[in-house]
Amino acid sequence: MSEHVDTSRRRFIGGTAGAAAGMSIAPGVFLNQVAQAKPADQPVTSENRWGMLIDTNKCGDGCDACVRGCMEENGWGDINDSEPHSAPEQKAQWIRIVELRDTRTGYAHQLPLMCQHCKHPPCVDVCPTGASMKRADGIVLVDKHICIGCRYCMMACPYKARSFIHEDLQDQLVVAPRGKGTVESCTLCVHRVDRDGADAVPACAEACAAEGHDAFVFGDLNDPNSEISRQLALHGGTEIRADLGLDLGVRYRGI
Amino acid sequence: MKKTIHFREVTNNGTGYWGLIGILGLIVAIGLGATYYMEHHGHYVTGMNNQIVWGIPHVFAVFLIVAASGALNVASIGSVFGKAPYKPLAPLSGLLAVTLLIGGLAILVLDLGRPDRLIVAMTYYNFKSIFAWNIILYNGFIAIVAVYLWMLMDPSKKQYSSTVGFFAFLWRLILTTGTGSIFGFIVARQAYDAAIMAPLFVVMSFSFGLAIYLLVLMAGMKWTGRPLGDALLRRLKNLLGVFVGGVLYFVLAYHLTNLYATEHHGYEHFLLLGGGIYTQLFWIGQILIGSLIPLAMLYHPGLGRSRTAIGWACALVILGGLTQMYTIIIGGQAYPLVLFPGMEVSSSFYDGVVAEYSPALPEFLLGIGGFGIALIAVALAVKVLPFMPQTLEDAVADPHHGGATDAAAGKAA
Amino acid sequence: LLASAEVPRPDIPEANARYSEAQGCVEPTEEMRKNHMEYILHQRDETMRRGVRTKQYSLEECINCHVPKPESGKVVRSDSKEHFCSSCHSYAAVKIDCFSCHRDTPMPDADTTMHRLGSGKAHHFTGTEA
Amino acid sequence: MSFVSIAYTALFYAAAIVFLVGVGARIYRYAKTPAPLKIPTTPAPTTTGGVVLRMFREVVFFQSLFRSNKWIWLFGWIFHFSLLLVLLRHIRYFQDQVWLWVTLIQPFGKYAAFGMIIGLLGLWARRILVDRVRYISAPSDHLMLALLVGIGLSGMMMTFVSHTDIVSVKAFFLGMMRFSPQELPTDPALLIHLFLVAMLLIVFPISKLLHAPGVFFSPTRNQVDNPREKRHLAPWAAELEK
Amino acid sequence: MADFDVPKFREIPIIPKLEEGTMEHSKPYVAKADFQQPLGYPGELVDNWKEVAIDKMGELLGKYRSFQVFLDACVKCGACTDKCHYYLGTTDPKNMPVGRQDLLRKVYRRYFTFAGKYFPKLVGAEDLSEEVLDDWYSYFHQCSQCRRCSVFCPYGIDTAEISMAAREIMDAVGKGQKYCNEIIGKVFKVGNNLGLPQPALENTLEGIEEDVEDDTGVKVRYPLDEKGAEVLLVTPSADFFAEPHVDGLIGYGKVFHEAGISWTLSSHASEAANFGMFIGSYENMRRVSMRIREAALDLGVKRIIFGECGHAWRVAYSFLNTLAGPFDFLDPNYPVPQHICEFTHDLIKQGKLNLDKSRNDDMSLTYHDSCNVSRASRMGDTPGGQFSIPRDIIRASCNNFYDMSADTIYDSTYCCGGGGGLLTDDLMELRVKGALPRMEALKKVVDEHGVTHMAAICAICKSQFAKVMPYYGFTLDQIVSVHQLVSNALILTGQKSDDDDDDASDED
Ligand code: HEC
Ligand code: HEC
Ligand code: HEC
Ligand code: HEM
Ligand code: HEM
Ligand code: SF4
Ligand code: SF4
Ligand code: SF4
Ligand code: SF4
Ligand code: SF4
Ligand code: SF4
Repeated sequence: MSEHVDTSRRRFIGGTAGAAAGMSIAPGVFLNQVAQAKPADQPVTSENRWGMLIDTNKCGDGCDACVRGCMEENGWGDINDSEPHSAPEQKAQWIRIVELRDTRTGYAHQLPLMCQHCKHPPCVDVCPTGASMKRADGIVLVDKHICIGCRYCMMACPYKARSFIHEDLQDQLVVAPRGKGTVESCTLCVHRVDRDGADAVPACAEACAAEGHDAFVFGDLNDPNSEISRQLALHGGTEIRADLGLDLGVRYRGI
Repeated sequence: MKKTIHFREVTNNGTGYWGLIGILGLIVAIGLGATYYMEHHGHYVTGMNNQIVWGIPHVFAVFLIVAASGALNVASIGSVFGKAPYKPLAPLSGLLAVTLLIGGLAILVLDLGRPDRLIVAMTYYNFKSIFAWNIILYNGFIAIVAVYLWMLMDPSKKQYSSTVGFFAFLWRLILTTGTGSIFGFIVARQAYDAAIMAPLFVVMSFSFGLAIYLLVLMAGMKWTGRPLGDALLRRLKNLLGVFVGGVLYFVLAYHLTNLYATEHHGYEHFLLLGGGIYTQLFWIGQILIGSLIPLAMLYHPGLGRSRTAIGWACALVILGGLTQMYTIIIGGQAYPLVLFPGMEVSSSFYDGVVAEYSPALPEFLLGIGGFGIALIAVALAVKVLPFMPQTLEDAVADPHHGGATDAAAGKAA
Repeated sequence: LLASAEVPRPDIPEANARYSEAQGCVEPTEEMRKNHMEYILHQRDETMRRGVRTKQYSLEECINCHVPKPESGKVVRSDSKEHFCSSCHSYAAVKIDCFSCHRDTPMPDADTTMHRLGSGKAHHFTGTEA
Repeated sequence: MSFVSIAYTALFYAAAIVFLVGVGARIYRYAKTPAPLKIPTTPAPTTTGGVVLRMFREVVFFQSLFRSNKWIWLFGWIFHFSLLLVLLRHIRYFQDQVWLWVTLIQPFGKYAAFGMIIGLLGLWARRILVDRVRYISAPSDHLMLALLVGIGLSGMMMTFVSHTDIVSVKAFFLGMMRFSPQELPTDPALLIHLFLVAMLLIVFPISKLLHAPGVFFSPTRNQVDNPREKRHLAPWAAELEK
Repeated sequence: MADFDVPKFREIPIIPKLEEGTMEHSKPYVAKADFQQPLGYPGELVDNWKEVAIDKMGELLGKYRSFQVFLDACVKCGACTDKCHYYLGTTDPKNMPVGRQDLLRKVYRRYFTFAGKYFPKLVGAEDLSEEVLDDWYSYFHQCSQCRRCSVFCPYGIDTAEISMAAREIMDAVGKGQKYCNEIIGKVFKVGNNLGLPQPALENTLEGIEEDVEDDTGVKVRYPLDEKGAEVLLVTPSADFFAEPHVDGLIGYGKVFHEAGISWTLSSHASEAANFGMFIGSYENMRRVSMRIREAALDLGVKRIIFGECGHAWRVAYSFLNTLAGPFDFLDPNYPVPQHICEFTHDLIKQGKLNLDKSRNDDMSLTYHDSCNVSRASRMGDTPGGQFSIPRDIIRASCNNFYDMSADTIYDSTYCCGGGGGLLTDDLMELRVKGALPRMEALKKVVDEHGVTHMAAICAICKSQFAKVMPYYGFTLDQIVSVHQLVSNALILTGQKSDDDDDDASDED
């Protein structure tokens, strides 16, 4: 057991860019001593519900490190030159920076927006084949093997979290197969989550931390002792368009 | 003497018929070519993008699907409401309903990101999805109308035709409601989040379906040299007028109720005043060309008698219907999602701005190809099976008009 | 065996590694010839829907073992007959669309050693028990 | 080589010979027997091109059957069209370099198996349920349907339930065609499938399946309607004039 | 009226359930030796009839591709089963076309196929026996060789070909049918089916000439054996005297008169009908046909035109060139032979006939497509001319014309029930029952459109209808010739005024 945890930690740290980053995430890792990754051959369960809390107050002006982190991890976006033919409006964006300005006060700030991993996801409700799906642990994915590319989920998603691939791709990354004619969105870095469980850090969060902003907290919303639950209990959090009642997995602070 | 209407295959064999088949075949071929082009390269060659995910193909497809259920209306009036003059119109009406639906579905399927996975679409069902339900509704519609046509056309099964016709009628109501709900279920989009969407689609189907039916009927009877009575045509065009008026009424009701709810003001302002092309399409395309002018033509004492004018009125209703679909489908997507009420938003993903959409030619070709599929199927079907009545003279088809007795009318049915 | 050279058979490239001393592939070769698609399609659903990420039938590992790495001279693409999968599939006229999404070559840093589940020399996240 | 492989090699050589020689001999006989009189069912085409078109409509769309009986047409056409697709899909077992179009139709051929079975069952149902058809059916008519259903189901077993080693099956047949026998996999479904196919090949030349070549030789369908323009005389009839 | 039940009209034509053996008793008289021998057949059933029959079957298999292919190709699909008017009228399964073929096919399989030789039960093969021969005699004389089954069979299997072969086999063993064989003998002896000798013909034609002159005031000629005439008219002998046939003949004469073309009948070939076809005998059919060639040569005509007769037109159109050709001594500008309808139609198109349609206003017409014209021959230069040309003529001659239901006309037409050598009183039951589908279709247009008369261009159809229509509540004069309509409507140049004409028609 312990060997196992060790292994995962070693790998995890190895995967992060620098020592500074390692330091800053270290607390999270150690705090979760008890939590552990599920064994690879066990299915995920509804005991966990993975989510993220994003503190927009920490989100720096003009920063887009999280976006580039995601691109690197999952192989999309211009830095990978992944969709050379598509027009800008046609290129996929799993996560984007949205700038807000309050029309009355003029207060402006920014936040990263990606799939909110809704508990009651409209994209899943409408998908004719069941390709859009929510795993037991709350992660919403597209099972591209049965996605027919109808784009109804894109119509239905209130957050424009999804993108359609408009052209043939090559040399995708192993962790994120993606290809023409199917729809995709943030996977909550599911490959990391499955590997590291509660210790996982999605690539965006990792990049944000590496940049020193540390706006993300990833964790198990079902576990009252998790960092994310404790933070939410302490400071609360908002859901974007909470009026829709979708019970989002991604929460924000400071909007 | 009891006058009976006989149905007969189209026997035209001349250049006219095969020329028509040739032209329609070409349209279908071009549509398929466009599809190949789009699927081979990927959707980047279209104007569709991650903001406007449903484009021109969907405008045509949804229009055809909606019109399909409306085309069955003529048969329903005969079978379900027992209106004798409509009975001889029923087989063609059923046929058109099926072919229009097939044309519309073909467009949808050919525009999928992965049309090669059609088998997946047929074997995996998410029963929570209204879309999946629609697939079942569509297949069921084709099946039930096929049975209905069988009952209508097999003399030994005639007695069942009104029962099956009734089911077909119910089914089609559910189907249009289902199609409307595709939009109704999209809660997040300002344009679609309205209960009135479903009844609006039902009236739209009446109107578009009848317009297409009328055109096909007039052309079919004329080109095959079969008489079509004035009184019958007058009934049909008056009915069309009622439906066009109905659509206008529901559109009015829709926008009025929207104006009542504050959260929809933005979208209403966008569509009715400040939406540029969408506003123009709404007022000029949908309201003026698609509703007011045809209404005027249909009810004008002089023009209303002219077959050419009726034909043009139908064409305008169809054109108006397509623009209406455009404003609903494209306009609804172009208007930005409201993520943070009260805030101005912007991003690299075009949040907060009206989305751009400039449709590419292949999209139109695919859409028109769908029409081609529907029409070529009609043209071929009337040649191999007796869908069309040999005559629709008023004296035979519309005995009340001819002043014949009720008994004769009963028999004519 | 009467097998003679004139009878065309697929020219299947050799794998980069063996599953174990006794067994080449992850299941007996006979079995793989017939049923490999069942294994990977099953694995696919398990992974996608239930988050099961064992390696034995992972497509990633198939490719790692069966397809040479890009840097070793040239890149073998899935549409070439030299690609392991296509060597057979072109012979049997079977088209697959897997590689429209999945890499058809191992990642440059891929580890091609495959060991039995829970053999102790496990990869970073294998077995049920140590 | 295993006993099974040897037995099947022998069986298929025998079946192929019976089939080719048998059907060839029949076709030769049809071609050789004169048609002394012009008996096309009119209205008939007046040119050879027209006859080709008529034959095409008969063979591809079953036009006469369509006019005659919609149910038989429906099931019959579904069956034959599916059969065609299935057989075209099977070309892959007999070609070293498989034609592109054969590769492209593979998925259609795969699901056509269902069409084939549905068509056959529909035809069988009619044979049992319709009194007129029941009256004219001999046991062999039922057996023929059973044989084809058997072939179809055993084939579908392999495609959808328990796979076989296609590569070896293909090598077996490529080997047969090159007179270099190969090992055949011994899955039961495959053995049953192939056995029934061999039976089909053997009965083909002595059964009603001769309708397939026969339709092309039917004088009522393949004659040009031009007796006034062209004198038509059979050799034995010419003898009478001497 | 009859010692059998006349079938009732069915409200919706539903395919009847089959009842086995209802028509087993129906058999025409067997030909006596006197009628057999002139045709070259044994006088009575020969002792070794089985071998002879099998040998004959073998011979025919080698001579007729149709026979060979049709016996092999049938898949028992059942498409033809409800297409035969005799099945619909009698419900006897052996009257289903395939049922009829199977009577012969089971013997073919037994003696000529591998499966039938070794597994007879499996493929329904049977030995040739007395019972089988009886069945043959019974049921192959319940086929009017109308070819309706052939239209609907996916392989075009033509039961007519099978019954012709069967009749030829039966003739070969000495079991011929009296009606056909006697008639063929008469043609050989006298020149026509009815056995009318030259003087009788001359007499009749003179009578006709007088009648026409009385009616119209115009001297229209009806010449016989006139050498050097341009046209030889060959017409069924019924046209010489029987109603309504003779009205047709009157019409032909008027048309020739108006066209100004010289024509003649021949006493040597005073018969268009060729019953050789009904018994499937190439040789006899050829012998009958040769008389026409001889007559044409003898009279030195330039064209041959046939009068209204269905199977005669089939033999003429499809076979004459083969049997008695080549006709290179005739005018190559005209097809050989021509149908009188083609001839009249051409004149109408050229506007050479002054037709007053209103003269037929007392009638409302429908048209019966005769089987052999519809499905075994053609008129004009385009396929389907055999349907449009007679209708064009009718439409040009009268105002009220209505077609019967689409599935009972054109090449789907129902046989009158009396064709194929069955037009004999010993088969009355069969003839009446077989007419049912046609009578139903007629009844429908009578009810819907008030049709009063049915026109036809076949001597057999006309005779048959005149006989069976009364069984179905019609009258025998409701059947008319097409050229009778032409004759009524045609105003000859120089014809008396209309008033006189009215008087004349009153006399009719
Ligand atoms: C550890 C390396 C390894 C992995 C992982 C592996 N294979 Fe193999 N595979 C082999 C070897 C080695 C052979 C050749 C065995 C032989 O020749 O007997 C083979 C043979 C095969 C064959 C039969 C080829 C032939 O010669 O007929 C197929 C099919 C196959 N593998 C498919 C797969 C698939 C699919 C996967 C993924 C689930 C996979 N393999 C994973 C090593 C591997
Ligand atoms: C030994 C030859 C062979 C090799 C090597 C091979 N395959 Fe296959 N594969 C086949 C055959 C044969 C079939 C099809 C069986 C059929 O037609 O029913 C097939 C079918 C499949 C299918 C199912 C396709 C469908 O549409 O039914 C998939 C998926 C598949 N293979 C994946 C792979 C992958 C991935 C590899 C490479 C790692 C691979 N195969 C290597 C022979 C092979
Ligand atoms: C349109 C894209 C797409 C196509 C096509 C596709 N896959 Fe996948 N596949 C994915 C995605 C996305 C995942 C999820 C990867 C993850 O979550 O780590 C995946 C995962 C898998 C997995 C589990 C991960 C692994 O490596 O074991 C298997 C097995 C798999 N796919 C097999 C297939 C096979 C076999 C085919 C072809 C028949 C195929 N896929 C075609 C997108 C695709
Ligand atoms: C040119 C090719 C062929 C044509 C035009 C053709 C046409 C037909 C038609 C029209 C029928 C009758 C309707 C029906 O029952 O479906 C029929 C029946 C049948 N055909 Fe074919 N066929 C062809 C080839 C074949 C082949 C190659 C086979 C088998 C390997 C076959 C097997 C059968 C069988 C078994 C029936 C009888 C169905 C029954 O018993 O009900 N056919 N065919
Ligand atoms: C020598 C000839 C034949 C061989 C070698 C052969 C072999 C096979 C094989 C190996 C399969 C399994 C395909 C798979 O698993 O993907 C199959 C399937 C099948 N076969 Fe055959 N077969 C032959 C002839 C026939 C014939 C004559 C018929 C029909 C009359 C037939 C009908 C089918 C059907 C319906 C299937 C299932 C659908 C499919 O996979 O295409 N086969 N056959
Ligand atoms: S944010 Fe959009 S894509 Fe993500 S789960 Fe919710 S509805 Fe689906
Ligand atoms: S695009 Fe794919 S995931 Fe989205 S709704 Fe359609 S099938 Fe489902
Ligand atoms: S969780 Fe992973 S996939 Fe989602 S946005 Fe962050 S990096 Fe991208
Ligand atoms: S990396 Fe962190 S700080 Fe930078 S944009 Fe993303 S969330 Fe904001
Ligand atoms: S030819 Fe006519 S009469 Fe003879 S079996 Fe066929 S349909 Fe009946
Ligand atoms: S239609 Fe033709 S093949 Fe079918 S049963 Fe009749 S004769 Fe035989």
